[in-house]
Amino acid sequence: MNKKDAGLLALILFVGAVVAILNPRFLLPINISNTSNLVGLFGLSAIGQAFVIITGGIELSVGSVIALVGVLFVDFIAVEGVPWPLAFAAMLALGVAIGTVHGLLVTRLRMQPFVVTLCGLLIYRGAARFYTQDATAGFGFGQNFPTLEWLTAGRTYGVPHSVVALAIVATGMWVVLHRSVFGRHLYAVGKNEEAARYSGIRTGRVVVAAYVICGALTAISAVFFAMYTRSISPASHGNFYELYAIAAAVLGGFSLKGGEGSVIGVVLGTILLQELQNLVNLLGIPSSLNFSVMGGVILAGVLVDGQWSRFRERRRAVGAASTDQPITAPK
Amino acid sequence: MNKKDAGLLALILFVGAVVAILNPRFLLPINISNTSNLVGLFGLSAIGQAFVIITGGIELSVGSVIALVGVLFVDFIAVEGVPWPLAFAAMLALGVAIGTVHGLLVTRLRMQPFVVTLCGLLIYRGAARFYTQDATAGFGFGQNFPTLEWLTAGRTYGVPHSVVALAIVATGMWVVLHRSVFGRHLYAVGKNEEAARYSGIRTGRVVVAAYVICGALTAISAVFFAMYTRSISPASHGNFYELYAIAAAVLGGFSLKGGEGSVIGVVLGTILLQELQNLVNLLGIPSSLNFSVMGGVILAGVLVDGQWSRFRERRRAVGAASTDQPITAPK
Amino acid sequence: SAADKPTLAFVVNGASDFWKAAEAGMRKAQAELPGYALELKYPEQSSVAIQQRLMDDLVTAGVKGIMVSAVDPKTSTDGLNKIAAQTALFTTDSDAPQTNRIAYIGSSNVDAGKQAAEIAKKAMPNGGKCIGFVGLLGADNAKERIQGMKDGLAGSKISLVDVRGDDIDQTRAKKNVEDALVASPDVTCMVGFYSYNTPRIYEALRDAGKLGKITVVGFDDDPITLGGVKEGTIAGTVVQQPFEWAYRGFKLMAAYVGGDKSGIPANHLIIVPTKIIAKGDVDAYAAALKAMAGK
Amino acid sequence: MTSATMTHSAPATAETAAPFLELSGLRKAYPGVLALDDFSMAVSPGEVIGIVGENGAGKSTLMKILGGVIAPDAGTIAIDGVPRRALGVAESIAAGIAFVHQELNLFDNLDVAANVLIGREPRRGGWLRLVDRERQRAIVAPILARLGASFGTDAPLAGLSLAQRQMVEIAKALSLDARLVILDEPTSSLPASETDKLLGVVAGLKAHGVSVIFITHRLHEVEIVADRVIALRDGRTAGALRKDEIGRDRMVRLMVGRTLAAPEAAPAPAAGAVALRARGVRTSAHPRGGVDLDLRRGEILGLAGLVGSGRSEFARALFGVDPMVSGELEIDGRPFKPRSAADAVAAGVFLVPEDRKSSGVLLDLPVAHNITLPDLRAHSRGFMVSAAMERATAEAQRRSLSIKAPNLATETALLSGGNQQKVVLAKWLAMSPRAMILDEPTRGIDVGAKAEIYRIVRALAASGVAVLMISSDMEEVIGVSHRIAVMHRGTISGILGPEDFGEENILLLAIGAAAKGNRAA
Ligand SMILES: Nc1ncnc2c1ncn2[C@@H]1O[C@H](COP(=O)(O)OP(=O)(O)OP(=O)(O)O)[C@@H](O)[C@H]1O
Ligand SMILES: Nc1ncnc2c1ncn2[C@@H]1O[C@H](COP(=O)(O)OP(=O)(O)OP(=O)(O)O)[C@@H](O)[C@H]1O
Ligand SMILES: [Mg+2]
Ligand SMILES: [Mg+2]
Repeated sequence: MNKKDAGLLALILFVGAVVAILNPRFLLPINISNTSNLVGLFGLSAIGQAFVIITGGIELSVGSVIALVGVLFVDFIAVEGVPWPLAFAAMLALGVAIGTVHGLLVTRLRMQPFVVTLCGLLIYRGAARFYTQDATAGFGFGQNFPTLEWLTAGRTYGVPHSVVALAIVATGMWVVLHRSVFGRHLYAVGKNEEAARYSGIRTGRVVVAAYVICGALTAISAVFFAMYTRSISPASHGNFYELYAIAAAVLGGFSLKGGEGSVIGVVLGTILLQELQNLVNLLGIPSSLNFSVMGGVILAGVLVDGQWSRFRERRRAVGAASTDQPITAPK
Repeated sequence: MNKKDAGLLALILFVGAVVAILNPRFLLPINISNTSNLVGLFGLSAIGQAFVIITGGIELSVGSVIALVGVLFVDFIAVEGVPWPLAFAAMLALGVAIGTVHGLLVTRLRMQPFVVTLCGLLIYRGAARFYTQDATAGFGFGQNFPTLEWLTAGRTYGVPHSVVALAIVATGMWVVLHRSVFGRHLYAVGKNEEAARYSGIRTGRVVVAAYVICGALTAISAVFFAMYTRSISPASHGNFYELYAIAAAVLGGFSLKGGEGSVIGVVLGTILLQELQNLVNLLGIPSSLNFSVMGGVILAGVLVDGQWSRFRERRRAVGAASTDQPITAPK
Repeated sequence: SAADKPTLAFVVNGASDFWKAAEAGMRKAQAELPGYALELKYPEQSSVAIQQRLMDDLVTAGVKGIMVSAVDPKTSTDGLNKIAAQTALFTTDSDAPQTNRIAYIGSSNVDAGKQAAEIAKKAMPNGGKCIGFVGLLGADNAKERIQGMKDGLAGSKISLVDVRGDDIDQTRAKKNVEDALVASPDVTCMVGFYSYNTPRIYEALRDAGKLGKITVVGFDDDPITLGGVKEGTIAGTVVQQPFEWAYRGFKLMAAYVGGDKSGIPANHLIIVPTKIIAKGDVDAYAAALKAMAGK
Repeated sequence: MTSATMTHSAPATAETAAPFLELSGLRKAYPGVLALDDFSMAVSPGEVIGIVGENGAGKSTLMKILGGVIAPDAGTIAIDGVPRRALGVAESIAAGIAFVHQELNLFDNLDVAANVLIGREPRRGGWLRLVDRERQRAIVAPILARLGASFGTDAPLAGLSLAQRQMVEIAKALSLDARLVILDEPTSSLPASETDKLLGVVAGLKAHGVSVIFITHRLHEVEIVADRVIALRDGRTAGALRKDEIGRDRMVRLMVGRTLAAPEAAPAPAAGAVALRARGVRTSAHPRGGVDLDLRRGEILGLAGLVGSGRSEFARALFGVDPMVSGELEIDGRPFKPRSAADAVAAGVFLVPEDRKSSGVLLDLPVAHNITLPDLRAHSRGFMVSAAMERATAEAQRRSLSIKAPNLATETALLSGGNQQKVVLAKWLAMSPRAMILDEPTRGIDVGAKAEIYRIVRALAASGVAVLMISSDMEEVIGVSHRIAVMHRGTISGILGPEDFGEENILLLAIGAAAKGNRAA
């Protein structure tokens, strides 16, 4: 855990302590369990987003994909009678396909990620709405899928399974990003695509892979969201979720220019965002202020972080002036 | 008008021709007048957005500012009884203030425009909702402001005054962007901020000015929107309008990396987007597909444009090979 | 202090003026229930997930009773049951009969649709062609109102040919009306299914000089709608009574939490009927609204 | 030049005129380095001062202070006797200081005239502050003519070559009516012919009474134009030379603190087998050309030519990063069709690119990460990178190339240019190259580091690797190569054996004429 992550963790604990003092019910196991459930749901898509952001890209279609996968998945299992493992596999395939298309448009046809995924945002939202003719997709009364429900929305000793899923995915992705060859390549591509290419890295593939990971994780989180809400109104489900994911990544120390950020950071960012939403509800702050609180905290967090880094850098500059630079001494 | 703009104009005319053949009522003066009214409304904010995009920035808070200015303006004149010219001046000042803050955060504190304006999106939306306690701001029955209404929502010989406003603003901004010293500095800063600084351009001021222009134009368009809908529900008013503005700019040939684009392009982009919305209604396409049509056309437009540029570039390279560099003989 | 009193919450389905009358009802109930803290909660977005988490948080905060206008009651059975297991749960606005809710208090959207049909039939005895406007085509309340209206129009010479959605974007709501005037010149009647649709119809018709030439049927009691009805340019509007829902709902909850279950009918339904407001009813209705708001 | 300049610079000679600019006690620290320390200097009108020094000696830092881009930590800058702490860009321009930066400061999206006058546009329209395009043309056209530029004022910058862009940058400095023109490595991307033109411009400026500060690593240029030379070492003045004292050896001694042996003659090439064979290789820059070339094992083949002759494009095509329009390649007799750099790397063909900062190294990665980047799979167990294996490789390379870095985790950006270039070499030497292409391997690198790079390249060839070395530095091509191929308009116009090495021969071939005594063309 680097210093940035530690600072974020400290902030989370501090906010938590303040809220707990104001309203001790904040610490009730059920509240922590409920909030962590949402951390699990949003965290899955935020990690996907993080991979794209590291390449210097952005994925704006997350919310729409969550809506599209949601209606399709619920419709498949509740109406069409497709066995859920099959439906889940199909959703995963859809997520991978969407990621692949985005990745290829960005790398092969050199389109800007913002543009590609903005179009995706519009197209998938429209597709989801068209598919159900704007009707809500949901389960009928008494329609149950015990295994699926236990897996996605169940809890074990109060721990929501979405959190278990997030823990597994985060661990896996931590290894991939921070320890594997692919992760090293991702950072290299994000920092300087051209230099990475000149080092023999197939940068196109690396970028496509990042979008594919994002697509797959988004599809998984979409299934979890669908089983949590059990009802998908295609016009509004998932609206702005991409912004939550991006905000979590930014809070977690990612730069939108690429090449920076850690898995721990984005998970902590998600936790902080959900903690804020929780505190608005628990402290009786008017919910109309919810957005403002979130925006204010992100702004303050990024501001403090940026100023702190600049301060440290300046201090390092002053301190270093006394020691000398090793120079190329001739032999 | 450059080649890109001409291509876009051709596309607009082509789509118009197809729609007119399918439903001749498309060409009714009242339809053209209605659609151009929306072009006026959205065009005002799109031009503002364009100035920010040229600097390599982005302004995501447009929709929220439109909501905030909308509720304040309507509340001021309809409830508080502030004379409308005063209220309008206050709104303009608010827009300028928001732009200044964004610009300073970006230039002085070196925050990323995406982050600053994402926080703005959240904060202003919350502020608008808090101000009215989530109630809709609107006029009472029979509450009239004849001059204001004539200026903002009136029509002269069927030409909506929002179009007149757009024409005036677009002409002014065309001069500013394409003929003035400031415009040239904007392009320079957008292309290469560091080099611009080395050339003695006060890049910070230029960037702040771009955000201020965006804030002011957004406030103006917000007043026009408010007088068009005459009712502002703070939770939903203006949602996603920033994306329409960005989409118009992208369609109009802007690069989100900065330094590229023209006022004519962004106006044409706005026209195309509104034409698409109009055709969805006129051709009886399910309104759920609205978004998909928009996304599909933007994607196709940007794709064709990009591939066409690359093709031309390759051809130019081949053509240029015949002429050689001037060289001088060695001594 | 407020924190020591038992809390009752009224959770709505999204931010809308419609619920301002419910706030007034809450204030009236509060005056009569000094022993309780009453709250009206708006989710920040009209989405099942966000409403669900709002209720989870309220339960955590220890509310004694919740009355909810569920965003999507049909498919939220489990979520609502989870809440019902932890606190006294009532539904309002749109019912969730399969859940363990204690009672429903509200009106019937299907009946409201039928009343709209009545207005139309009365205004257009020779028949006509209607086009409707709504925020979210897929939402239950929209579907029920549309269905009710179609049922009510069955057998008459009036038809509802199309309903256009606008995603609760007022700009598009108004433009949809303008486009409909262009696309279907033969339309003789327009229906605004959501509270803001009728004022947008009114304004677009006014701008086009068609006010009074096209029959307008409205829902709810936006001031512009009421003004139009009084003026005679809107044939009539169907109003619900959220004030009553909140007022009677809070009283009912307080009684129930206090151990008095006599107010719960056997069928668990307390229907507060919708009303047709025609030209002659406006003044009285507006006065009643004012009185309820306590202003 | 207009009258403004003439009044500033009364016809005085450099020796007698009073200095108009005096620097004293300048100091500037960066993280980890003291870039400039107690530096003092005076500049008189009409004086040409050469500044030399190793990479990182502080030359660019000094110039940035004069240009007003950075502020010194201590010291004063006196202009016309008025002392100041620091200058802003605008003040610097107002004081008549014009600046040609080492990194080009141009705008792709504007035309030539706009670039020349950026920040100083002629205005009309009062408060509207519109650009007066007519006057802009009228100002820029004569300057372009004076430089002998082949492009007009309205040409879009995007269509200009690197050399042409450098001319635009120089035009910019001239347009300032400057009293002092600072040229920071203006020739680093110019070929000999263009360099001569530039040196002519410098002489012209001097004749007009304008002072010039000329920074370069090409020492012979200083010998030609400078009235006085100041050598920098580690941010301090290491010494100054008067016109009659200026000479290569003395400058080098001041710069590095000792004399350097002239590059030794290349050892005889081993008659190795052909490692890389190119036939009719055409690139999009020169679709009518076609390169035929045989690169043998163990030899260093120099590739000379004018700017834009297509050498870099050829190199990039070999490396798979630029598409080949047509042609065939063979490696060790087997066909080779690289479609990406990864293909070339897999085949053992490596490139040290022209532009180190943008494509050679990842500046903010640690040195060790840069070295193992192309071959991470060989440093991993399963798909996990092994830190131990990585450290071992990086350490070995650091030792064998004597890379000067505090440690292997240091950010590469903090290294000097020469050491960064060694890191680029190290990443390829850690794998086993068959053919190594070096594109301007010593561009912007000081003499000391150059000598080390030559040593590394020679050792590489001696180990049997085929080396193709593109260079615009005549001394370097002649001093290091076993054979020299010369390129002209995308074709090889001749290949010279050691007997025919000579600047004149190379230049004749470079402009498309036949070389004297040329055997191998
Ligand atoms: N912005 C910066 N941040 C940190 N260190 C810097 C910065 N700019 C320069 N330096 C360091 O300051 C020292 C002097 O650099 P400078 O660019 O002045 O050298 P130079 O003599 O121009 O070298 P070269 O011949 O390579 O151009 C070097 O060690 C360099 O790494
Ligand atoms: N930065 C640049 N911008 C535009 N065109 C360029 C640039 N650099 C090179 N070119 C063009 O590309 C073509 C091939 O240049 P290339 O770099 O291969 O030549 P070169 O012989 O290697 O010269 P150099 O000494 O610059 O490396 C030429 O037509 C040249 O004008
Ligand atoms: Mg330098
Ligand atoms: Mg080259």
